[in-house]
Amino acid sequence: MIFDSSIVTSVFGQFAPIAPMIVLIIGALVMPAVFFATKRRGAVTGVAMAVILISILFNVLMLADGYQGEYAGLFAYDAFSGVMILLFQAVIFLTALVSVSSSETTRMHYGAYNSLLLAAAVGMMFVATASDLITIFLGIELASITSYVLVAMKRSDPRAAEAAVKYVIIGGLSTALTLYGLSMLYGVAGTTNIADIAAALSTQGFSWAFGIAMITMIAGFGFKIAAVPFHAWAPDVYEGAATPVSMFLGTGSKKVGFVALFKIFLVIFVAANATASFATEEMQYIFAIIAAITMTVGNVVAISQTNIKRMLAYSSIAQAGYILIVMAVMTEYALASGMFHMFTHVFMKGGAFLVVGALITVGIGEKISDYRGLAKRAPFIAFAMTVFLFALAGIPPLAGFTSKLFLFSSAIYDNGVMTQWIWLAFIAILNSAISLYYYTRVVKAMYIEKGDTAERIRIPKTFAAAIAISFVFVIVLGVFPQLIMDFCADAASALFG
Amino acid sequence: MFFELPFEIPYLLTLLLVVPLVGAMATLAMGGERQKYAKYTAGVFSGITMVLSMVLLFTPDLSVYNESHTWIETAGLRMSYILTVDGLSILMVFLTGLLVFLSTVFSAREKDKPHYFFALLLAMEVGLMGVYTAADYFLFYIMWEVTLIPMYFLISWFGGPRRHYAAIKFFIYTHVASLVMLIGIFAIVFGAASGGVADFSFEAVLAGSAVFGSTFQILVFGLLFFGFAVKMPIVPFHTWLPDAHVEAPTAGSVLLAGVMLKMGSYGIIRVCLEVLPEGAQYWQPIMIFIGILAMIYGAYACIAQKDLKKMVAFSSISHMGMVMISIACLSSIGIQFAIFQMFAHGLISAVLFMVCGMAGHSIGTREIPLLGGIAGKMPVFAAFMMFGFMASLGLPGLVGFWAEFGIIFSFYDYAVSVDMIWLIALCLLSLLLTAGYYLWAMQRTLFGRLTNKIDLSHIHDVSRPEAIALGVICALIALYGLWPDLALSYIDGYASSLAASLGVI
Amino acid sequence: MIPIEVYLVFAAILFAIGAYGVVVKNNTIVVLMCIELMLNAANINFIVFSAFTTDVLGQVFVIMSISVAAAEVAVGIAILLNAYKVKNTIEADSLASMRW
Amino acid sequence: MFVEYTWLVPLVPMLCFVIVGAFGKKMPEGGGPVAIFGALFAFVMSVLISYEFFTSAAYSDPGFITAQIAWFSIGDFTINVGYYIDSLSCLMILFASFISMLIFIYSIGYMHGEGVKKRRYYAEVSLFLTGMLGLAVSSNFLEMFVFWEAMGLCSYLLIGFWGFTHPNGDDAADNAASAAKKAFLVTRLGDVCLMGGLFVLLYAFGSLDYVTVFDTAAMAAVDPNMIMLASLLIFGGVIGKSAQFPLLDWLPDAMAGPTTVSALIHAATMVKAGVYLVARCFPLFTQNPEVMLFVGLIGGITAFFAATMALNNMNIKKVLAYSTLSQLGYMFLALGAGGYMMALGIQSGDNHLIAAGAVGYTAGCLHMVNHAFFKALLFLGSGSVIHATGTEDMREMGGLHKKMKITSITMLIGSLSIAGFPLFSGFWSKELVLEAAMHAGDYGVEGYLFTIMWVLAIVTAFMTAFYMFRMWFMTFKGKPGHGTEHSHGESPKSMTAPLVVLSAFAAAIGCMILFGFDEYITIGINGAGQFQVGSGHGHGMVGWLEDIFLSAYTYLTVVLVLAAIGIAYLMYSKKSVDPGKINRNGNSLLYRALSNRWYFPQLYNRIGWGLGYGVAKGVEFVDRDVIDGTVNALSAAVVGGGESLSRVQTGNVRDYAAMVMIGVVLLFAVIVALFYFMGGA
Repeated sequence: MIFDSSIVTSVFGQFAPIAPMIVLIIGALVMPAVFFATKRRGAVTGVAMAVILISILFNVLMLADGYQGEYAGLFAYDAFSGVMILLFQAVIFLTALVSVSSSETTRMHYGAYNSLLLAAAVGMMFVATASDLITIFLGIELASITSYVLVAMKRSDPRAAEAAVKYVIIGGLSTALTLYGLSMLYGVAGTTNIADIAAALSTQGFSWAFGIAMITMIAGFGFKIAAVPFHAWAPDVYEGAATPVSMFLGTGSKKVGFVALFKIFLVIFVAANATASFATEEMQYIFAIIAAITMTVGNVVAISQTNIKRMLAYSSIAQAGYILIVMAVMTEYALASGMFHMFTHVFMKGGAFLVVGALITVGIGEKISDYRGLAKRAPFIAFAMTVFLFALAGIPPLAGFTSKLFLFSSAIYDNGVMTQWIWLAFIAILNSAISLYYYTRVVKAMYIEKGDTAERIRIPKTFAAAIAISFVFVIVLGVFPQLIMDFCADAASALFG
Repeated sequence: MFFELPFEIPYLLTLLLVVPLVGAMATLAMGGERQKYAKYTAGVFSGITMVLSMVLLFTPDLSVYNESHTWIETAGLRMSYILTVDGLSILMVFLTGLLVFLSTVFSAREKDKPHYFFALLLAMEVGLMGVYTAADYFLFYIMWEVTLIPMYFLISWFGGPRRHYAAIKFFIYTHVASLVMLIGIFAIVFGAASGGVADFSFEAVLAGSAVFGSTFQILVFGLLFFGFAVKMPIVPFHTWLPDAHVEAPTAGSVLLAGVMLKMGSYGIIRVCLEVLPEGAQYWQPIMIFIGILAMIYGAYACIAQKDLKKMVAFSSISHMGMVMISIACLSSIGIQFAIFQMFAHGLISAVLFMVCGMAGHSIGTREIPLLGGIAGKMPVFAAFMMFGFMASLGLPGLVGFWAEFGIIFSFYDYAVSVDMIWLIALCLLSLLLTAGYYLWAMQRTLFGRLTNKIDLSHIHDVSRPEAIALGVICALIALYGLWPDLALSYIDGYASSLAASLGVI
Repeated sequence: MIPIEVYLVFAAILFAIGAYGVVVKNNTIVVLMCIELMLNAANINFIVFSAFTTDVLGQVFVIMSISVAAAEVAVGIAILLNAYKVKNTIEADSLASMRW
Repeated sequence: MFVEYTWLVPLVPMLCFVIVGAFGKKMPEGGGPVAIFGALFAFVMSVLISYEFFTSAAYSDPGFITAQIAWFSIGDFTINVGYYIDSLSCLMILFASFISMLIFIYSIGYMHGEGVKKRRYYAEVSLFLTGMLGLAVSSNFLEMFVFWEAMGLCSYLLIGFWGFTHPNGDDAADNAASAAKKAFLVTRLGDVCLMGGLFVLLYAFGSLDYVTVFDTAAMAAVDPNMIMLASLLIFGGVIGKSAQFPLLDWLPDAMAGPTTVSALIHAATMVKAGVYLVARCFPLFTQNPEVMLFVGLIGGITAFFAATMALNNMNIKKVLAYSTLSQLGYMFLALGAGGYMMALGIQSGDNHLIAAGAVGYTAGCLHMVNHAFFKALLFLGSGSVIHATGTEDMREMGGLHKKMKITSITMLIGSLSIAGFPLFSGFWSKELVLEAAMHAGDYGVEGYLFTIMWVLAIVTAFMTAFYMFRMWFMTFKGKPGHGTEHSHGESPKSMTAPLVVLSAFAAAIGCMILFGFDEYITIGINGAGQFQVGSGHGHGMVGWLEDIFLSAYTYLTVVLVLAAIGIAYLMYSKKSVDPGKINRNGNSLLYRALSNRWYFPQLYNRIGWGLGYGVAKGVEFVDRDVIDGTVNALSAAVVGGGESLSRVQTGNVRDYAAMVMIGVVLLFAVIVALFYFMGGA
């Protein structure tokens, strides 16, 4: 068959499960050297692209071949990790592609910048493959710490400095929360291997210690997810950081939190449900409540935003709320559709950020009012932006609609039986109705309102390419969701065992 | 069938979607210097579509055009690409093809960004055709939403002074409704799912609908009904309509009133009645009530209007209320004439809105108090306007009358069965009111002393393209009025079978 | 010997103190220190548990988290320095230009 | 061989409508000749059809010829389209087409100055004629209703003919426009009632064909209350169309149209349709005596009221309009009285009574025909006068007799006829009407009401004679008003010729009854137990002469009529009696009530305005401020909520941290609560 993972295994031997990360790590290490040697950002970007593509290649081979393997009891590669790795790779690819021509990214430290990007990606992928609390923690921290620096690395913008401070403080706080939770979990289960933890809990049942562990971890991961009330940093950081970085955070590091949630809680709860050692319904309710609050706050507050980056930040908070439905419903179908929504979200939200970044690069402001008459000045960009925003709002036949349809329907139905979460689906659907309002405001500014100038805009090629890619995916995934959805289904079943 | 085509066109229904889509793109390409060709491109493509839709009318067995391909099959879901045409949809398809073409002809004089304008019209057509031919809830919903966006842009680009407000209102309001409808669709699809597979196709849902309990039916009927009622629109969920109409460009209003509103009643018949008969039984009195409310409320609102177009908009609310009660009778006659009224009102409202549009752009105002004695200045315009108004107030011999006659008769049937014959008086009252506001409007605009409130020097009578478009529709109105069977014969079978499935004849 | 609860409560108190500091302190350096405090509270938990369950992994975890904390603080200080360079203040209250 | 082509009768004028409408511009006289040809063709066709029918076997049994094809189907009910020929419809198409033809010819002269508008005029009158003829030959109610409404439309168009750019200025135009609207709306009010009647019939009989509905067995099978309801609703339609009390207000206003149109509406078409419908529905109505009682009462009251209003009106056309109303009242009185007796007869199986009822029917139909002729004559005459003097106010006329002999004499004949001067047409029919009303008084419980009606009718006869001659004297005798000075003599031939022809008929048509004409316009129950129009055995000349001249009441009316003419002569020709003395120069309460039409218009306006515009204003308010207000309020609430929620985002990192910690605490509280309530673990 075409997809044969034996290449990977033959090259990497026992390290095969983490092969995609290894490639990136190597890239991260050589990056500063390359920049030092060539002093050309293009070269760096080229190398980065090459590395990322190789890693994508490996991952695709393994994923399509259905490869499974584990390393040292710390990492285990399965369909789930494969899909999530693919997602992170997509994010890093787009980010690295556009960073080179963005006017906001650093000039002098470009090599470092790139290696930090790759390192952050590696951290995320660690979380995706981790089978042990330690690796999860390390992965998250790797991703977080690097992204603190990435945020700070914007040239000559006081807002970036401020954003970085906020980010690092709240990040550290949530790290502490996470670590505390992990420690309690360790104490409860007496081991750090997730599978063993699940097994242990499913025998000994619920305990308050576990409750504390869960809450603190929810808070910790909630920071990454930007779930209300742990979201407050997100708008400021997204606004302050360089737009490619904002996109990286909004589409990538947000997902890390979900991966961790799935990895730890889903596994535990499923095991617990299997042995009926304790009822997980209460936990599910907690997640349902958080989800409802998150999506509502995100959407409602987004309405009053005038800065488009902040608006997108709030909208991605809302999206996080949608995805949290998975944790509430906790069915295989829900997980699959949740992962699918993460994927489409990468391209919708990513695309929107890309457009913003491109326009900032050519000197158009971040205010929605700055977008007046854009349709005349850059028809393609305006149209792409419209598609991304409508996709986020869930207008058919775009990707956002299809994934939302899967996701919301999962809250209504689980093979043949109505679930008890219909009310959640109601809230979610009404929310996406509200969201249409502020997305439309941008579209209106671009198409309806008259701009003060009409001269054409030429955006950098890499931006154009990245936008085009996301555009294609948004359309294609909307019409042919199966391309990804099947993988997601496998992944879900892999996680559910 | 009065005349049968000897041949079949393969993939006809797909063509009905593809041709306008291609047309939209081609027209969009007609920017810049090529702008003057935009209308011809649009005309050609919409013309082809119309011809294709007319082919259906002369096809003895519509089932030969059914198309069915599995589309998405994953994680326990199956969406398919299924297109069908039956007695319910055939007239709507024809109407869509006809009105899009004619509104293209009508707006041939469009100067401002014509390529966008016509491209939007064609894009609309894609969605409308899709809604009326789709036989899969996924496809149906997609098409349902697809119609929104072109209309939003039509209003907010080519609309009147308050177009932003109107466009957003239309967009959000109807979108909320569609989302509520979506929940209902989820409910029926998943409720009907069997073997862990939720099949979105109409027939699968219909087959699975046997298991629905009555509480389920009543609740879900409510959801779906709200979704469709907003589109129809039914009092009190109608307020987006007058604003949208007043601001929309003429062609937009024509499609909005002529075809888009029908999506609501179409959905009620297609989804609510076919799938949820018990729910329909339960909701019957409520539907009757709001139907009558809409009829009379709409008619009264018309009397109070100052803007000609707004009056017409309210009149369509009143007429759709008629469709409502007719559907609510749940009888063979009721459904038959509900569909017929959808068709009839589609034709008539097209004339009315075209006339209002002309009043807007060739006289310069639609404000009734500013007009008067126009008939002397613009005899042809006056003739068309009078024809439209007469048709709309149900003058016998024109298509509107038969629809109203059948509807009220079916309602009389219902009224007798619940023995409240006096209810019929309300319908007759609304007929009287209808005549009242139309005649009063004509007296104040066409007749009486020639107005001196506006500058009449520049006004010109109907232009050729406008005359052609109007003439064709008026001819059809008269034709179907003299020979209603031309349309009724399509509906008959469907209506009686549906009524049978509802358990009432 | 001392029961495990004592250690846990101690760690919890430490954690609470840290959290309190994070919320009330205006000087962001101090805030970073408070965060360290919280992290160490967690570390204590780990050690205690591993000691009581004679499982070595907990201590491994502590090693890891200490190094991570170090890195985090390093980065944090750098960022604060940067902030001081750009806005010449590191007071939380005055670093509030972006809001709403 | 002609009857099969009955459908040509309405179709040809229809074609004329299309042709004139399309190409009238290029035709001489705006297509007038085409319209005339249409009417002529219709008339010839009618003559042939009638001849064939009366000579056919079908005339004696079953008394009608009908043929139908399926039109379309409402559910299981099939609606047919076809023709139905019996003596009644023959009668209608004959005089309708004939008189319309004369009116069209007259129009050539009268409308000569109208220029491009003539096309519209001739097209619309052709359509009008189509409506009437089609109505007369229709084979079922729905088909009839179509033509019925078509006439409503035409009346609207023609009354509003001068609805814009009026020769007499803007006020006249506004006036015409509102009159047209009023006419259509008021008749529409009747029409929706009629429509309701059709629903009842269709539901009860499963068909609307005359043959099915009027079948005695079928009617017997249906719940009589339903039949009563249907009959009353149908008569509601008639009240609207024939402007009977209380919907009599639109007809006088309708004078705003050209005089020829008034002639058409009053003599040949429109208002006659109502009479035709009652006559047509006789079998149905006679199922309940109450219905017929109602018809009779409405007729009698209308006759009286309308006549009073005509007494002091100064507008020549208005006088004629009121006279039409009151004459129509006579017809309905006759039909009602006859039907009442017939209904009682059917109930009690008393053939005598049925025969007596038939007289009423005959009276009604005969009066309809007579009225058609003399009213056409009078209107055309008044038209000729207006044409000459350029005014409608009789005070500005006078002494026209010398200037326009033909007009004056023909109108004199008309007036004599309508006044019921002995041996003129009106005399015979009016006597029959009175006789029928008087007879009806002797039967049944409510019979005495008919006696009252009879008294009213006699008084009406007196008033009729008075106001008709008041009109004639004021116009043609006395000293010339200044309208007369400016008048340019006699009207052209195309106008006077029809007058002459009509005057001949107006004088003579009535006596046809003495020569067995009544046989064709009587109704009875034939051997098969079915109702049958015509082919009854007529009274014969002797019978009628005895009937009329041996009753004292005849002489009473004759005396009254002569007295009335005398008074009118003294007042308005010889001027020896001053009407001003009686009405205190127009200040007496009665006078003002009369000139204000007993305040009917004001009443209607108040009601209509209140129920229409008043409610509408309320609805508008609810719509904009309540319903739409709610919608906007909702969206405003969401937006405002966003605004206020975003204030939580203070920008201070300490607050963020606080939010995090509070979140943790809250989560803890929530989970505790959840476990407490749901009793988990």
